[in-house]
Amino acid sequence: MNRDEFIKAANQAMPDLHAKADTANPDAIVVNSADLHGLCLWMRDDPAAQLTYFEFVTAQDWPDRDEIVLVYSLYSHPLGHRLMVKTALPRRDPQIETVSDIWEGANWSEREVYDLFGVTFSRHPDLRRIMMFDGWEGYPLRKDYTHPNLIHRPE
Amino acid sequence: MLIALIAIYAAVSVNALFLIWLERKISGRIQRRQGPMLCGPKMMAQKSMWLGGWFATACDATKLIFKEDIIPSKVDRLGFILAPIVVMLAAIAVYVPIPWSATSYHQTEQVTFAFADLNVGLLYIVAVPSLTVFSILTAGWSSNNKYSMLGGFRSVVQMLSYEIPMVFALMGPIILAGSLSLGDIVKAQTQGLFGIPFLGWFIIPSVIGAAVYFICAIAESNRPPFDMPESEQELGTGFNTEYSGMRFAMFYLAEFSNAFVVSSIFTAVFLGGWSIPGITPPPELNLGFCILPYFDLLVGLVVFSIKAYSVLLILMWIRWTFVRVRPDHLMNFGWKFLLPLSIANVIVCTVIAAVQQIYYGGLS
Amino acid sequence: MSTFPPNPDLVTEEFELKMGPHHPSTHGVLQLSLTLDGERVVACRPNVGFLHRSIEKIMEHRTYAQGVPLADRVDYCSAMTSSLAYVMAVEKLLDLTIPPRAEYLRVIMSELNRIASHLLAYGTFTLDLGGTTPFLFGFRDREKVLDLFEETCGARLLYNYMRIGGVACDIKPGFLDRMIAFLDYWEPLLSSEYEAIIDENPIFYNRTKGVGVLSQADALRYGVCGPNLRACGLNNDIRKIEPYSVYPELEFDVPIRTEGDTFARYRIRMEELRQSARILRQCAEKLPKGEYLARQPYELKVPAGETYVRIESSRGDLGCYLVSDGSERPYRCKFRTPSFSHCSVFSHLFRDCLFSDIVAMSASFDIVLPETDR
Amino acid sequence: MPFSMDIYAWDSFPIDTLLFWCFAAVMLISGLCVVTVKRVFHAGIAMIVCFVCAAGIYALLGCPFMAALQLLVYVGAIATMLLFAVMLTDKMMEPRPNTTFFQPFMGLFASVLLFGLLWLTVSSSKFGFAGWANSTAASSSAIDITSLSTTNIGLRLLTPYAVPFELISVIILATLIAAIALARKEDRSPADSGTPADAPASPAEPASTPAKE
Repeated sequence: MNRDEFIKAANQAMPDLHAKADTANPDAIVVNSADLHGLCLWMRDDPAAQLTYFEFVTAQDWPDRDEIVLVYSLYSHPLGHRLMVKTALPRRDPQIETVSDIWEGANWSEREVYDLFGVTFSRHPDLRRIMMFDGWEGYPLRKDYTHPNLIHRPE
Repeated sequence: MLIALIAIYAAVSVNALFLIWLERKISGRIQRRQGPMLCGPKMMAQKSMWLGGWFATACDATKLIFKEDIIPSKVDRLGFILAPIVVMLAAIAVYVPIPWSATSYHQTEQVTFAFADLNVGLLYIVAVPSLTVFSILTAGWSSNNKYSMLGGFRSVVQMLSYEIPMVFALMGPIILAGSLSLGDIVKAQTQGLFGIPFLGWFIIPSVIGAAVYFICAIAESNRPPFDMPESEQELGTGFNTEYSGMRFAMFYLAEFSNAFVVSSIFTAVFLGGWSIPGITPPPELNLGFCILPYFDLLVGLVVFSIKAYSVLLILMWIRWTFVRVRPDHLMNFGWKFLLPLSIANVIVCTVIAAVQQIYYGGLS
Repeated sequence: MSTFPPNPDLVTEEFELKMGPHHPSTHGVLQLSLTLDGERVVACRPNVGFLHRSIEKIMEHRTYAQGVPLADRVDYCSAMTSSLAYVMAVEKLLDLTIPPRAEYLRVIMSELNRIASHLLAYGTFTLDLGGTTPFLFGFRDREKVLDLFEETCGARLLYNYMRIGGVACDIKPGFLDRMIAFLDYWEPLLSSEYEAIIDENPIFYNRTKGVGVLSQADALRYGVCGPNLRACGLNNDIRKIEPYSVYPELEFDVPIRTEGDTFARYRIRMEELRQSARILRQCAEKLPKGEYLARQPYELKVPAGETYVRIESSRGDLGCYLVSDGSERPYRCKFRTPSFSHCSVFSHLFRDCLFSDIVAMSASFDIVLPETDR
Repeated sequence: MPFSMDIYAWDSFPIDTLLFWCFAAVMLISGLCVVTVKRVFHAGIAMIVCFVCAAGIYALLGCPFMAALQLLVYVGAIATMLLFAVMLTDKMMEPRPNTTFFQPFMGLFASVLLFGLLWLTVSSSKFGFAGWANSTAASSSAIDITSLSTTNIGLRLLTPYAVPFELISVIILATLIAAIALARKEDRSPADSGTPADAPASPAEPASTPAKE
């Protein structure tokens, strides 16, 4: 199933989803963050999709558009196709529901996104910093992140 | 008397040093590399792999002597200091009853050449390792870190549960020889079994006992594949993690002298100590220009050490091929397999001893 | 129901043991905080992040060409495959086709790297179980593979050999015969030495059979991949299901086992060694002549866009998710590494087992910490 | 000239009396330490030193069987078990309670009583000094040395004292079974009796909700 069939099937399954195709990424769809959890449940359980393999979740920080874009990547071994889901979150206090109850693999990836981007995942079982030690302040992978000993290349 | 004591200490430590060198060479050979080659005269190293680097353990020993002995602060000082001393004491004390050789046989009154041929030889040999159990426990506990405590408990559990099959396995030869003293056991092995002179060695009637004793001996001296207590990969050398310098050297020497003791007891009890079936060396050998005194003692000593070192080589060979046993397999194997086997061996030996007694007029 | 009521005052207290980050058998700097009840492990919580060098952050300040040595360091045990993933992602964005000789050289190098990494895995796995001799066998032969690498790209661990558009330099004239000579010397050793000393050993059987069994459903839920998932009975070899570069032209088969325990994972890696040797022999024959690098400008400008490329590294499917905004520096580059998800399985798997099982199981997963922490 | 290892130069230097005195002295000191030392663990070690010295004195008295047995049973089993108990409970025990006022007097009184009792029994029984173990000049004495050798002990155990010997083995069997019953964990649910270690049936708390450190 390629991306357009996914969009048709998703919109059919969840009427108020309005999933759109993403411009930059050939096989990604864009969804607003509220109904992401519902979409993920559908993707795992729907016999046509069967996206049982959670690859990763990562984020992109767009300071000029003042948004953090979350990217979920899922793959299905039985059917052999992949789908990426993108949602946009405000930069100030990004908040989204966790998907670690659907796939346990998401547990650590979400912790990493929380640690490096500051996106808090509600109802996450063990939301702690994974890479940095607990007392670290600031989110390193954000574009506007500065640290005393961070040396920028001379332009 | 004192000279004998000093002689034991010197012999044991030199022997342990030689064993460490031998172990590293054998392990090298098994892993298709050369063991230590650098310390030692260059030209001997070129000649052959076995001659190279025989200074290695001497260098290690001197290095360890001069290394700083760190006693960590939060350590229970008494136990920490006492443990290596007691281990070394027990490792050397076990050498006492071992029958190295004996005066020639046709003499009426045969004297065994041992440090002190106790008439409770085997019981003494089983009793003294209990001191090592105590010292490993104190070493593990007093170095006050979780890993060495785990290592200490594991070693006590292993040694205690392998002592019982070991004692039962030794029961076989005791019944056959009719006495606890090692000298008598070796003398009993010089006579044949059921009248056939060549079947004297106790390994033939109590084969099961020999096998069980060999396995328990490996476990008793904490050598792989039973080296749970100081398994580097899991516990970071178990109970002797906190030790350094001379104290660590003591533990290390004790382990190797234990290995040699175990193999020499195996030769004395099962492989007929100094006796060569059929040949009895004359008391003195006159080489024409001089008379070599105590020749039979010399021959006995050489034969005994050949057998002991061959058993030791098997120990080393096993060390470098087997994977470590898991503690609960260790326990199941010890209690459910070795113990019944050794009891069966006792029964078999009593039957043979009875037959021997009735038809062939007894052994001793 | 047991006839003896439990003894109320025999209260056993569990104690917390931090295994790592400085521990002989955690393959780098991983900390497992175990709650132990005597010898039995009640729960395990892996803590990672001790080797976090924030490679992704540094990449955002480097040009695309400078990113290759950084990508090497994502998994320094098989550096070829990790830089290959990054380089292929960039080429996909540029939709650049590279000369066939470069494709074959890439396959040769990544298969040699897979052999070196599996030899390392074999050595450390048996060393953690207590067998020191197999460890030395593994490392002795790994030296020969590293000599081949040193001869071509001058380095033994971090090669910096891949380039956007091909490979750094062509192989020396006698390289292929030396490689074939190595394969002829080494392949019979696999069964005569490596497996002979370990496989029929009853102690090894008891320690690995039925230890750390991972069902296929759990494996998928935790995102396990590579040999560990093939040990649970699922063919997820990307060289077969999503063939990239010249793998379609080479025929090799993928070992699959269904038990999913420590022994199965070990067996799968040994089989993969044989398959890699087979691939290398075919590549040696089919290596075409011609260019080895389609040269790119240093200040390369990649058109805006995103892509996710996945390749089969020696530890599983290593993916590189690349976002570019048209400038000469990647906007965001994320590496999806197999060891990261393997580490997360530990908390699920290390329950109700013995302390020495932990060492065996974590070694069988062949995790490598630079990949986990990036 | 048959070389005989028998005759050591025992008598020229009273080595055994010297040994006896140092064994006795060490035994007394370690005995005292067991009672007075602060940490229980050190008391355990002192007790073991005491047992080893007792074994030494047995050996000197010409009964190596008793010495080896003492080493095996006391040092090997009882002391190790005691040290085990000390180690496992050391953390839980609060620091040594300061002994109340009249406790030392009670101790003194009890020890005086015990000493009196011992003195009575020792002085009333007949002891012939049989000379030290290996000295050849074994003077005729009430108890001859050979009667204590292992073979005699073995023979006596099985012929005149056969009944108590069997009784003891039954008692030991009973204690073994009781020990195993005591040490079992909570009731083992039959389902997981197959696991290598007898795991408690208590549901393992899910690892993903660890206690906050």
